[in-house]
Amino acid sequence: MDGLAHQIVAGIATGGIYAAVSLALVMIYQATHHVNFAQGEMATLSTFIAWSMIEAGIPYWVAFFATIAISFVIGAAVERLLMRPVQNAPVLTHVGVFIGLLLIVGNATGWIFGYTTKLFPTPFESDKPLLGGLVSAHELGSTAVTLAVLSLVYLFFRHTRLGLAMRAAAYNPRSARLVGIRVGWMLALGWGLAAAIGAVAGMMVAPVVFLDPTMMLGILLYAFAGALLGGIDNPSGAVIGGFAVGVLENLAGAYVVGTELKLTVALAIIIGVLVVKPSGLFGRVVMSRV
Amino acid sequence: MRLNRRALLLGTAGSLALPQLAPAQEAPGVTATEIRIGSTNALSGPASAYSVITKGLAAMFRRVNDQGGIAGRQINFIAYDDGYQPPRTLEQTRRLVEQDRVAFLFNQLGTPTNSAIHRYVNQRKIPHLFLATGADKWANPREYPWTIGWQPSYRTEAQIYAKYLLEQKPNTKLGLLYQNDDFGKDYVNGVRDVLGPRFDAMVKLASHEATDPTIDSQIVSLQAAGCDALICGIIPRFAAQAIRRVFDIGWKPMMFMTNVSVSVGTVMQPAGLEKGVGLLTSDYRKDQSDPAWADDPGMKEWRDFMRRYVPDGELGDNNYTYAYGVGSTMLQVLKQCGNDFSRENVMRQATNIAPMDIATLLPGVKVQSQPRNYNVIRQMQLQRWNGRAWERFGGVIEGANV
Amino acid sequence: MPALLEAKGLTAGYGAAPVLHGLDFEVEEGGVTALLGANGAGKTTTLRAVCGMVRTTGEIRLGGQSIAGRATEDIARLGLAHVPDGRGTFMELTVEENFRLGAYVRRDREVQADFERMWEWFPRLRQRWRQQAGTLSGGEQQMLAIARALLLRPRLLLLDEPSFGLAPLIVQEIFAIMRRIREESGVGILLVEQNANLALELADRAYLLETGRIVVAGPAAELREDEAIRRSYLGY
Amino acid sequence: MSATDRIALPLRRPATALAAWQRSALVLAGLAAALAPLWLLESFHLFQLTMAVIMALAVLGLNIVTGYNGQISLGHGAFFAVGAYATAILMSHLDWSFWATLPVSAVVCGLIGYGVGFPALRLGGLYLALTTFSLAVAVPQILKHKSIEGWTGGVQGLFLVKPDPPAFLPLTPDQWMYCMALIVSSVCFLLAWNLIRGRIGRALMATRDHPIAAEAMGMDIAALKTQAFAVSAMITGLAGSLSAVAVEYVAPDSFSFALSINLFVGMVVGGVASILGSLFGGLFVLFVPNIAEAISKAAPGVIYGVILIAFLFLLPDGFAGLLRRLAARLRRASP
Repeated sequence: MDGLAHQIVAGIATGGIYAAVSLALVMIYQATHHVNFAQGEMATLSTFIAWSMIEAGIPYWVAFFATIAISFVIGAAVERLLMRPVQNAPVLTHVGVFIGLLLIVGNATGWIFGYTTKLFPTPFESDKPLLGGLVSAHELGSTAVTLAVLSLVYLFFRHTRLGLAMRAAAYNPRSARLVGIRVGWMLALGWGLAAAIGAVAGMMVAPVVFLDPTMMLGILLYAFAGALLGGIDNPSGAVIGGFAVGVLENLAGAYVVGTELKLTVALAIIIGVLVVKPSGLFGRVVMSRV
Repeated sequence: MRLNRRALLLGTAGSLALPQLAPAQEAPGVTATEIRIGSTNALSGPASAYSVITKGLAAMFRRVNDQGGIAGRQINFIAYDDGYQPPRTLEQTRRLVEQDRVAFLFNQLGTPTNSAIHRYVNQRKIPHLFLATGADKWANPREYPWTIGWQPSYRTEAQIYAKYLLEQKPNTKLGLLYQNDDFGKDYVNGVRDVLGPRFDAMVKLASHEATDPTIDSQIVSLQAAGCDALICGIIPRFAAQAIRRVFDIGWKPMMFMTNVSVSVGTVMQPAGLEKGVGLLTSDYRKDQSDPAWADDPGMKEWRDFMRRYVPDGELGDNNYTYAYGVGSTMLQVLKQCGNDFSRENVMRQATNIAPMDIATLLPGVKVQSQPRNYNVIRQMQLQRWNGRAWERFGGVIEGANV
Repeated sequence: MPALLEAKGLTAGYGAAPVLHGLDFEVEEGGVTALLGANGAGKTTTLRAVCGMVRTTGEIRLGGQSIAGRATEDIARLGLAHVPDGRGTFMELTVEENFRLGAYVRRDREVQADFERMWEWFPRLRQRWRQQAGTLSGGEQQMLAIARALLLRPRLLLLDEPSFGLAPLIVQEIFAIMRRIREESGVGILLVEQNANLALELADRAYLLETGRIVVAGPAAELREDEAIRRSYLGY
Repeated sequence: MSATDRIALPLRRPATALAAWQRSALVLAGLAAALAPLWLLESFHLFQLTMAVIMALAVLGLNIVTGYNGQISLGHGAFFAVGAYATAILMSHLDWSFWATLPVSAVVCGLIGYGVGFPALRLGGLYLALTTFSLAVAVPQILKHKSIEGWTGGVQGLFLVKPDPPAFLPLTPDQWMYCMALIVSSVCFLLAWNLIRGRIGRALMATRDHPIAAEAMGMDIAALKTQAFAVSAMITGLAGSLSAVAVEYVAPDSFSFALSINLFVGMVVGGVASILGSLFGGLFVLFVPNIAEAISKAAPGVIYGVILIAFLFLLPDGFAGLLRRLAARLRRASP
């Protein structure tokens, strides 16, 4: 029974990682109605940027916020330079561009920063292991950061004029233009915010999994699953979904099928849930009457 | 039977497709001024961490060329990207052999990738030298005489751990944490070799995928199963995670780590130097970030090379010391060839290396080969982490005799 | 004084084939101008051309200022509101959020007062305040679309077939509200409508469009009375 | 990718009728172009072309379900893998001939595709993308699972041998391999061509573009969509079978999710919902990485990404879009 509790705690700790990245995915979805497959790679690049600054002696929190700002600019620039030219192309072409972006960012990161495993510092140091050593102070701290980001995102989207405009631009760009919203800038802003949130996620994940260019490769799939499980249009759903995937995966691996099929079974369960509830556990079903 | 018939057919096909070009050539891929050597590596994609090996090798050949080349010939080292995908390896290898007409193939990366060309190169009798993989199937001179590995096999390494463990704790309950691929499974096979029928009773297995973010769940399972020893066949990022997590949960198994993942700079420091105290491994290389080798002449030679030929290289990346070791072996073979760089002679020399020291290998660990024994490096030494450096203990172990 | 909206030699189309072939028309300040014609005559395209949703040539002026070739969002910011075909409400958002978006570009302090005015004109929307727009009935959605457009405080309102797909009773209700808007707000309206009878009752002036050309123009009352026009173009 | 799984493309105009002699001339020219490499190319390039034809066939399979039917799949590498393993297992364990394995491979892949089609009915857009992508990630793990290791060879994979050319043909094994790839692909391309141009093709595109109208017209959308998945999986599976013998080796690492991504790229650059485009897509994914590598050895992946994006900027609707525009211009020029 002790084992079960430990598996759940470990799952929650890993789930925190998924939750952070799920949130970034939902964020860009809210703002652009796209899911950016290069999100993980971009977050890794951001984390490397932060790592370089910290290595150069810049204090953690300065590097943290500077990285968020840089990532925001990179995200917005990517939208302007890469997405803008194909905005009228079919959706599948957009996916093609995402794949190109994934290749470029993923390969360039290793080329620039090297491939060795690196230690990324945490601002939440503690000598005492918590919960039998399964959870570190960092994991608690990063969960708190995730929740803080979630609240900020929620407030931004629900209660600011800009947040509302961004949602409107994503849902219905044509109508958004008619009320005077500069849709192009909203998309760039959305990409910027998503990249910034991705950077936060990357910097929170890296101390746990260690930093290398492939750090996000697997995480992105789990995060994607978490986001869809929770409901792609619901930031809090995504966070819950991320935690759920972490726990589910551990329990499947430890008690159901063994570790070799852990991912397979977890994904099968998620797809099963989605078949029953196609817009996710907490997703909003858009009703419309004609 | 089938294979023989096919080999025959391919032989004729080969002569049809490759008319004897340029009679001035003394051997394929060799001219009076040049020796062409081919290789493949993952220069793109998730496995491209290993691309630095190719970078290091290219720099070594550049140094040789600067020094006048081999027997008056410049080395033309052609390396192609296979993205670690076996079909691409076959494509690129065929390009090297049939289009670039290289003399031989050297240090291609990966087990599944080399498997895809294993038969092709042996049918065509192309030397397939010193592969960048620790699978043990490359040392099979009877069936595949043209293929030879280099580093000690993972399976042998696992056998060493299992033997040592049985000496220390005869009634152990062993946890085996491995990556679910050919690399990780070799550790399972090695332990199974030693334990035999007792394997199922004594061992609890936990695998992980290369794409898993963490391995916490696996470690929790192994601890809960009551294991008092742990052998890990995992890559550096997960190794650092495992060392830290095992320490944090207060589990104190006798822990063995694959020598793929014991670099001071990229594993032990990230994990936390004090968290790995007592960790065991069995290595054949000097670790460049280990202060013990700060004044070692061999490592000085390597650092000098890096400074001059790979100035932008990451000194903490032990793929560079690997490249230096395997590159030195290759150069030794070329020197032994004298003036005869025919494929037959290259293979003959590659399989007749008298025991020799290599700058980046541990003292006492030799590079050698005999026509009947293709295990080029067969010695390792157990080491224990003391919180600052790896302490070697016991003698050099001849792995192939285990 | 120039007209609120003036178009001269306006052509527009999708891709290679033009749909409009040189239209000249005007909309007076505070008046209702109706644009009539059969299906495919180019009415909707005309509205899209005015607010920059399709590529155009020719001159378009709003209050004397050229708006030809400008981006839709900039034209909206100059005080032109458009209720497009399909209404252009934000189905996924609540009624309240649709209201807020309607007033998105406004910085003045009277937004709240305008909300209240809309509640008065469209009391049903107030009841549905926190509901998703997608859950409203067709008539309510049309009302929301009009309210959303008016909240821009436009000088000119473009309405594309407000009666489309609605039950006759609801259509009556909507046109009653539009009459009120004309009287109480002073906004100029360019109305595209299939139901010519209704449109001509409301409008001051009217244009009749046929295959991308204006064939008849004149005061609404005259068009209504003209037997020949009624027979051949309006079909009643 | 957008959540709306709308893939806006015009319904294809019915092909302008060609005179019989024109049609046969086209067929002959095509045949000559396809067979010429047998004698023109040396064996390595022939091998590359064989692989490109195989990739094109796999892209064609993907195009049926994603291009023509609008159901996004990021996991067609899974069907490719299943087809390859079906052939490899039958040939290496049971000593079947290559040709005999093809029907089995097609049926197995078709059934799996049919099965995947059911959850796909409930899941649109992103959700389907995740489901299919999961399939691509899961299949290699399943292939190396210990319970079927005896059959699949686990992580070590399986070796097999290319079939010999029939005695009466003076061909090398490489040339014969190219012929086999050509035969299987031509048959599949012709079948797909007929399928798409006919009633079923129109129904597939109608369910993609106007599902409600299609249903109102009495089409059984569920059946159409699941069948589209089955046919699509079958074609991609056959491509997998061919690749198994062409490479003479199958291993889980040959079918990582990168393969699925590659097929998807092939479809997009070739042109969504285009049969000819699939052919181009196959050539692109095989040859462009080599071009990228020739430009930069240091980071070929970066160059490949740049080429891909540049290509999509220039031709957002792929190679087939360019062909369509050229054809339209020609038609206008000669009334």
